[in-house]
Amino acid sequence: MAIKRYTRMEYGSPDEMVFGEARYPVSYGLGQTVGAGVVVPEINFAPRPGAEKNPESLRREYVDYITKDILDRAITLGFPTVQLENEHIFQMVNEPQRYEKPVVAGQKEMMQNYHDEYGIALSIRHTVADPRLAEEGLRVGMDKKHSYPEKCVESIEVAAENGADLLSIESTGGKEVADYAILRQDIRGWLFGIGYLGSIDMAWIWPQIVDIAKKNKVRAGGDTNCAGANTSMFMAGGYLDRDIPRTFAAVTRAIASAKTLVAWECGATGPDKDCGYEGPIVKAIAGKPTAQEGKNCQCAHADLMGNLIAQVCDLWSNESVEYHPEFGGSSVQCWLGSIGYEAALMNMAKQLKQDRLLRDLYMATDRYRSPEAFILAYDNAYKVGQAIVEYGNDIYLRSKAAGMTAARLIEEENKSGKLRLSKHEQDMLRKIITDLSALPDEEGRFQEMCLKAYKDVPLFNPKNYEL
Amino acid sequence: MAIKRYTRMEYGSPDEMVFGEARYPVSYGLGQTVGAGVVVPEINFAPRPGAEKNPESLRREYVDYITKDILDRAITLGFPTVQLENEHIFQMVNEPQRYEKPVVAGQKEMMQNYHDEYGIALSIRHTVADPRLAEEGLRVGMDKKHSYPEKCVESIEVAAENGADLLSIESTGGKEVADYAILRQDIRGWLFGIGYLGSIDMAWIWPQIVDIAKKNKVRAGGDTNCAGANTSMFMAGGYLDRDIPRTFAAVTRAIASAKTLVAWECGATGPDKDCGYEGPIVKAIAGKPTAQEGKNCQCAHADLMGNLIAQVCDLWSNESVEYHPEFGGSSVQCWLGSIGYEAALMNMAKQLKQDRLLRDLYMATDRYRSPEAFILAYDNAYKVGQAIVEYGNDIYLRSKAAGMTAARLIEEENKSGKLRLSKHEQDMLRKIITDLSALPDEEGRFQEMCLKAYKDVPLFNPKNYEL
Amino acid sequence: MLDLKSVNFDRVLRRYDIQMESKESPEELAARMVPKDPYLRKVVEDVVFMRSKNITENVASALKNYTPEEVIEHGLIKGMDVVGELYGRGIYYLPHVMVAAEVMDKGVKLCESQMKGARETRGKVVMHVAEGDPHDIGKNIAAVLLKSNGYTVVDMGRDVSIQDVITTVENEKPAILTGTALMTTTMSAFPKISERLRERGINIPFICAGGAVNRAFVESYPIGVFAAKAIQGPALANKTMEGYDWRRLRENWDKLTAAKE
Amino acid sequence: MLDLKSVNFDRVLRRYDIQMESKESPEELAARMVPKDPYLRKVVEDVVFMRSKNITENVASALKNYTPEEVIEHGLIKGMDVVGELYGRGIYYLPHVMVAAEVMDKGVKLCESQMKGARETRGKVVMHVAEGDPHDIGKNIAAVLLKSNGYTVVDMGRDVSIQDVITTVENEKPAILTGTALMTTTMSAFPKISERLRERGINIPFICAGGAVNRAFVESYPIGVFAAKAIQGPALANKTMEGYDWRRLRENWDKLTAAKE
Ligand code: B12
Ligand code: B12
Repeated sequence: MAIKRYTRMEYGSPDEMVFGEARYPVSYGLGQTVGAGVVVPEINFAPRPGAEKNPESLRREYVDYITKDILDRAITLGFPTVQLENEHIFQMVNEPQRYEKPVVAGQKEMMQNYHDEYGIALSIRHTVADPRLAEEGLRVGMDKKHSYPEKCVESIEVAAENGADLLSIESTGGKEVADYAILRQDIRGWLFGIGYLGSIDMAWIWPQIVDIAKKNKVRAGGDTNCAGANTSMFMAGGYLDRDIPRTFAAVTRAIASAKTLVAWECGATGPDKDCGYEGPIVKAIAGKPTAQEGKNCQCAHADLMGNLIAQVCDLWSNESVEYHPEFGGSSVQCWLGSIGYEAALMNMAKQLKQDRLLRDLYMATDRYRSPEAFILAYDNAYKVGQAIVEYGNDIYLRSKAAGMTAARLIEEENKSGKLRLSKHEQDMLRKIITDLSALPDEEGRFQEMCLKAYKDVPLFNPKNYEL
Repeated sequence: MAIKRYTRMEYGSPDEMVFGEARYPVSYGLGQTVGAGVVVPEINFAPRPGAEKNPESLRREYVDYITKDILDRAITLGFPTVQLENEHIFQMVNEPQRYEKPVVAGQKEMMQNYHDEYGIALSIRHTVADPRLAEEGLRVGMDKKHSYPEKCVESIEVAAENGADLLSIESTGGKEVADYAILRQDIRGWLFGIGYLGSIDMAWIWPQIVDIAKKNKVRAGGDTNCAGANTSMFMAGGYLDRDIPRTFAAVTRAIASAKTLVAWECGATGPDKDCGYEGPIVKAIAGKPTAQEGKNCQCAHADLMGNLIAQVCDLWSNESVEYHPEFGGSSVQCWLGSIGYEAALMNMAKQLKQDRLLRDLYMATDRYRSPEAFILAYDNAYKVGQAIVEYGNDIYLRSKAAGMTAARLIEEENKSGKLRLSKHEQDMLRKIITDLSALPDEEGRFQEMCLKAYKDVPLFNPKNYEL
Repeated sequence: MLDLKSVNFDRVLRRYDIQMESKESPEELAARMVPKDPYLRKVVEDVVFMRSKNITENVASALKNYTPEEVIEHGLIKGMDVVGELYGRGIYYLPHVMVAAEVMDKGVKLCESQMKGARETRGKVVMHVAEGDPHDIGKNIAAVLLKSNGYTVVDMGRDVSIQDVITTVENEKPAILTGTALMTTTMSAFPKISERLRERGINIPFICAGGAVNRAFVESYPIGVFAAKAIQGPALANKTMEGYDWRRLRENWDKLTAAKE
Repeated sequence: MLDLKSVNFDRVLRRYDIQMESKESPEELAARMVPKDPYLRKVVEDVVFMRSKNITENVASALKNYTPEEVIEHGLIKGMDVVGELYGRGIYYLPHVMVAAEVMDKGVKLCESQMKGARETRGKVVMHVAEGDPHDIGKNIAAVLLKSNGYTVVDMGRDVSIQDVITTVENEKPAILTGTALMTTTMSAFPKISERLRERGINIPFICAGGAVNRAFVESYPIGVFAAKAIQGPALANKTMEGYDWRRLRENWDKLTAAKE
C-alpha cells in the first residue's frame, strides 16, 4: 500500500485544536466514537507476577479479574464510555494461539455482555508486543533463532480476528542505535536511529497492520515512540534526576513525532498510543485522534507535564498499573476512577463551551516546568508540526527540522522568556544545535555518513532496513 | 473554654466561596499558609502489614520510607508546597511514648531538612486515633479495662510536643447508635447518635485539643464525621451497590456537618480533616479552610462526586494509600503526583482569575451524579449551612434542620429538576421526611424520646454523654 | 454560577442505577416462593414484608398446626430465604434484611418457648474484629446474615485480643471462627490466631474478611478462608456444616462465592 | 490562548533544579582529587574531561614511567573514581560517565598491549536481561559502570533463557551473576535461576534489578541481592570481592547502598 506523506497541516491554527475533538473522528468497538466531542478514559493494566504461568492463569487474570473489575467500576461510577488497553506481554507474542487468543476472546465476550446489559460504550485496544531483536533480524525470514518478526505479525492477526477493536504496536526499529546514542548525548545518532531507521521500519510493519485491520473490519490505531523518546523522558526524569539533560529529551520528542506519524501515513486511522507524548504534534499535523496520559498515569511514571498533556487529547490514559488490591478496590479500579473523572471534567467543559479555557489552564500549568513540556504546549507543538510537513516527503529532513525547531524554540524562550534551564541543559542545547546544524542537507549523504559512523554500534545491522 | 456557636454565615453568598481561599487563612508548619490563594496537596498513607511489629520498624516505615519518598517526589516534580497527614494506627495511641513519639519526631526532623535545603513549604497533620469503646466508657476515668480516653488525650499531647503542626481526630462519639440506626434506615436514631450525642462528645474532647495546641504553639485543625456520614456514603456506594440508599447517605451528610462544626466552635482554626465530605457546608458557615478529597483519592474509595468536591477545597487529599511499590515509584509518590498536579491546575486557575469558572466545571460534572453530590454543590451546601446557623445554638434543632433542608432540596430537584432517584431512593426520602417531621420541636423532648427508644441499643450508655 | 441548561449530561455521566431498576417487585417474587399452606404463608410474608406487629399472632396460629421446628424451618427461615433472594437481586437493600431478620428473631423466640429442649441450630459461629481495630460494621452485618440463616452466633465484638479469641474458641467449641480486620496494621493477628489454634489441634475454618485483607493473604496461613462480602458467610458456613474442611472450602472458593458477589 | 503575563508561577511550580545547581565545577573537584604526578595526572584528567583524542598519547607517556598496572590503577581507574564522584554529586550526568568510560577503555587497551600475561581484573560478572524482556538500558548502564570499576563483564544481552544463563555461569565461573527484569511477567525467571544454580552448588551473589523487581521479591529466594540503581553495582561487587556472601550483602544492604541512591 502506498504511503501518503503529510505535507500540510490539517489544522489551520493551533487554537483550532482542543481535547475531545479531532478533524477525523473514528468509530469502532461497541458503540465507541473517539474524537467527536467526548474524551474517553482508556485504562491499561499489567498482570501480577506469576499470572503468566500458563494460558489459563493468564486468561483468568486478564478476563475474570482485571476486565471484570474495570467494567464493574465503570458502571458503579456512571462512566458513559470506557476504552480498555491490553499491552501484550512476551508470552502472548511468543505463542499467540496458546496465550493470546483466549485472552483477546475472553475480554471481548465479557465486554459484549456489559455493553448489552448496560448500554455502556466500550472498546479495547490491543497493543501487541514487538519482540524483534536487531541482532537476529527485524524482517520476516531473517530471524532463524526465534522467528520473532513472523510471530509479531501473527499476533496482530490473532488479535484482530478474536476481538480487538483497535490495533497498536510500539515498534522498536532503530532503537539499537538510539539506545547507544542516548547514553552519549549524541543527537545525530539518535536522529539516525529513530527519525531515520525507525521511520523505515514503520513503513514496513504498518502497511501490514493496516491490511490486517481492514480484513477484519477493525481499526489500525497508531504507534508511539516509547522505545526512544519515552526512554529519554524517563531517564531525564524530574528535578532530582541527573541521568540525561531534559533539553536532550525534549529534542528527541520532537524528532520522534516525525516517526510516529508514519503509522498514520500508512493508513492507520488513530487514535495513536497513549504512552508517546508526541500526540499533540502528530494530531496538529494529521487531525486524527490522540491518546494521552499525564497526571493520572503516575502509577506508571512521573512526568513534568501532568496537566499540559491533556490539552488536546481524545483518550485519557493511566499508561498502565499492575493489578493488585488497594483500600479503594483493585488498582485498575482506582486508576480508572481517576482518569474517568478527569474525562468527565473535560466533557463537562465541552458541554459548557469552556473547553478551550480548560485546555489553556492545563497547558499553562506546566508550560515552563520543563523544556519538553514547553515544546509540547499546543502552540509550539503546532510549530514543530509545521516544520515536519514542510519537509514531509523526506523522513530525514523532516526529523531534522522537527528537532531543530524544538531546539530553537527552547533556546529562544530561555533567552527572553520564562523557561529556565540549568547550565548543563544550556550547554547541551547548544551542542544539539551545533550538531544538528552540521548535518548535511540531503538524505543520501546523511545515510552514508551515519552508516559509517555507527557501523560498530553493537547489534546494529543495516540489512534490517534494507540499507 | 467557652464554645462559641455559629449563628450566622461567614460568607454573604455561595458565590463568594472558591477553592484556595478562606475567610480565615491559617499559617503553621514550615512556611505553610492554607486558605490564602493557594491549594495545597495533602498526602496521607498507611504502613504495610507487619510494619507495626515494633517501634523501630514502624518508625522506619513512616520516616525512612514513606516520608522520604514523599519529599523526594515533591522536589522531583517541583511542587512548591505539600502537607503530609499521618493517621495514627492503634499501636500509636495504645503506647504513645513507645510507638508514636519516634515517628512524630522523625518525620518532622526529615521535613525540616528538606525545608532548609530546598525552601519547600511543608507541614504535617497528625490525626490521632480515637480508640475509645462505648461499652467501657468514653470519658477519662471510666474505662477501667484499657484507659482509652486517657491514652487518647496523651497521644494528642505527644503529637503536639514532638512535631505535629496540625492536630486532628475523627472522633467517634455517638457512633454506637448511628451504627445501629444505619442498618435500619432509622434517620431519627442516626440524628440522635451523630447530631446529638456526637456533638456532645466533641464538646468534651475538642476544648482539650485546642488547649494542647495552644500550649505547644501548633494548630488544632478539625474533625470529620468519618464514623457516621462516611460510613453511610461508603455503604451507599455506586450504581451497582444496594446496601443502603443514597438518599439516606445524603441526609446523614448534612446532619454530620452540624457535628463537625463543633470542633471549630471550640476554637479549632481549621483546616478540617479531608475525609469528611461535609467540608463545603462547614466552610460556608465558618469561613475556615477545608481539606477535601475526591477523584484523586480513589486509592481509598470511590465516591460519586470526584470533581465536585474540589470546588471549595483549600487542601486536596488522596485520603490514604497503603505503602507499596508501583511502576511509577512507591504508591505514596504516585498519588502525590496526582493530587499535586490537580492542586497545580487549581492554582493556575487562581493566577489567571479563572478559579470560579473551574470551580463551576468541577461542580457541574457531578451535580446530578448522586443526591449527596447534589446537596454538597456549593450553592446547596450554603443553604444547608444557613439552616444550621438559624438554629445555631441548639445542637438538636440545627442537626434536624440540616437533615430536613437536605431532604427537601433533593425532593424538589427530583420533582422538577435533573436529579434522578430510583424508586427505592424516593421511598426512603419520603420516609426520612416523614420521620424528621414527626420529631419534637424541643431538645429536651427529643432527648427523652430517644433515651427511651434506644436504651437497648447494644453498647449505648447515656453516661458517656452525661445524660 | 454557570448556566447548566444547555448541558447534555448523557455525555458526562450515565445513571445505570436508574436504567437498571428491577422490574420485578418484592410481591411478585415472594408470590413465587412462598409455601401454599395459609398458616406458614402468613409467617413467611410477615418476615418478607417486615411486619413486626403481625408476626407474633401469625406464628402463634401456625404453631397450632405445626411443630415449632417446622414453623422455624418452613416459615421463618424460609422467609429469610426470600429476603436473601431479593437482596441478591438488588430489589431489597441491606436494611430490609436487617429488619426482616429482627422480625424473624421475634418469631423464633416464640417458637423456642414452646419447644422441649434447646433448639438445634445449624451450627455455632464465633465472630470477632481484630485487636486495635474498631471497624465492626461489616462484622455486624455478617452476624445478622448468619443468624438469620439459622446459626448461633457468639459475637465477641471489636478490638478483641488474640488470647480472648483462643479462650473463647476453646470454651465455645464452634464449628467456625470468623475474624474481621480493616487495617493493614491489625490483620497480622490472623496468622497468629491460626498458629495458636493449630498448636491446640483446632482446625475449624477461620473465615477472615474486612477491607484490609485479601484472598492471597488469608490463604497464606492454615485454616484461613477468605470472604469478600457478608452475604458469602452463610454459603461458606453451610458447606462447612456439610463437612467441607478449610482446604476444600478454599478449593471450591470461586464456585461457592461466585453468585454472591 | 489565555494571556499568561499576570501569572506568578512560583505559586504553581518551583524550579528546584535551577535553585540547586551545584556551585562546584568539575574542574574544582577534579583538582582536589587528581594525583600530583604530572604523567598520571594527565591520564586522570583525560578520563575526567573525556579527552578521547589525548588519551593514547598521555597513556603512552605515563607508561614510560610506570608499569601498565600502575597506569590503569592510579591513572585510568582513578579518573573514573573522580567521574563517579562528580556523577554522585549531580555535577556530571550519565552520558559523561559513559563517554569517560570509553576514554578509559581506550587507555586500558593500550596498557594491556604492553602487559605480559592477561590483566587481572577485579573479578568477573555475568549479566543478562530476563527471557522475553527487551528492556536493557539499565543493564547496559550497569555494565559500563562495572567495567569502569575494573570488572570483566560477560554481557549476555536481553531476552536470555534460563538455560543459557545456567550454562554461561557454569562455563564462565563468575564471581557475580546479575539479572534485570522490567516486567511483572518476566521476573519470575529469577527464583528459577536461583534454584537451578543452588542445585548445582553455585552460591554466588545474584544481583537482581529492574523496574519490576523490588527488594522484598529479590530477597524471597536464596542468593538474590537487590539493586535499585546501576551505581550500586560497583559497591555491591566490591564487597563481594572482599568476601561478603549474599547473606552478608543483604544484611548490610541499607548501609552499602545508602550513599548511592
Ligand atoms: C467507617 C470507617 C471508620 C469508622 C468505623 C465505624 C465502624 N463502626 O465500623 C471509624 C470512624 C470508627 C474509623 C476509624 C478509624 N479508621 Co476507618 N474507615 C472507615 C471506612 C470509611 C469504611 C469502613 C466500612 O465501614 N466499610 C463498610 C463495611 C461494610 O465493610 P467491611 O467491614 O469491609 O465488611 C465487608 C466485608 O469485608 C465483609 N465482611 C466483614 N466482616 C465479615 C465477616 C464475615 C464472617 C463475612 C462472611 C464477611 C465479612 O462483609 C462486608 C460487605 O458485605 C474505611 C474506608 C475503606 N476504604 O475501607 C476507613 C478505613 C478502614 N479506616 C482507616 C483508618 C486509618 C482509621 C483510623 C485509624 C483513623 C484515625 N487515625 O483516626 C481510625 C481507627 C482508630 C483506632 N481505634 O485505631 C483506614 C485504614 C488504613 C489502614 N492502616 O489499613 C481506612 C481504609 C480509610 C483509609 N483509606 O484511610 N473508620
Ligand atoms: C523504554 C521502555 C521500553 C522500551 C525499551 C527500550 C530498551 N532498550 O530498554 C521498549 C519500547 C522496547 C519497550 C517495550 C515494551 N514495554 Co516497556 N517500558 C519502557 C519504559 C518507559 C522505561 C524503561 C527504562 O528504560 N527505564 C530506565 C532504565 C535505566 O531503568 P531500569 O532498566 O530499571 O534500570 C535501573 C535500575 O533498575 C538499575 N538496574 C537495571 N539493571 C541493573 C543491573 C545491575 C547489575 C544493577 C546494579 C542495576 C541495574 O539501574 C538503572 C538505574 O540506575 C518503562 C516505564 C517504567 N515505568 O519502567 C516501560 C515498561 C517497563 N514497559 C512495559 C511494557 C508493557 C512493554 C511492552 C510489553 C509493551 C508492548 N506490549 O509493546 C513492550 C515489550 C515487548 C516485548 N518484547 O515483550 C511496562 C511493563 C509492565 C509489566 N508487565 O510489568 C512498563 C512498566 C510501562 C508501563 N507502565 O506499562 N519498553
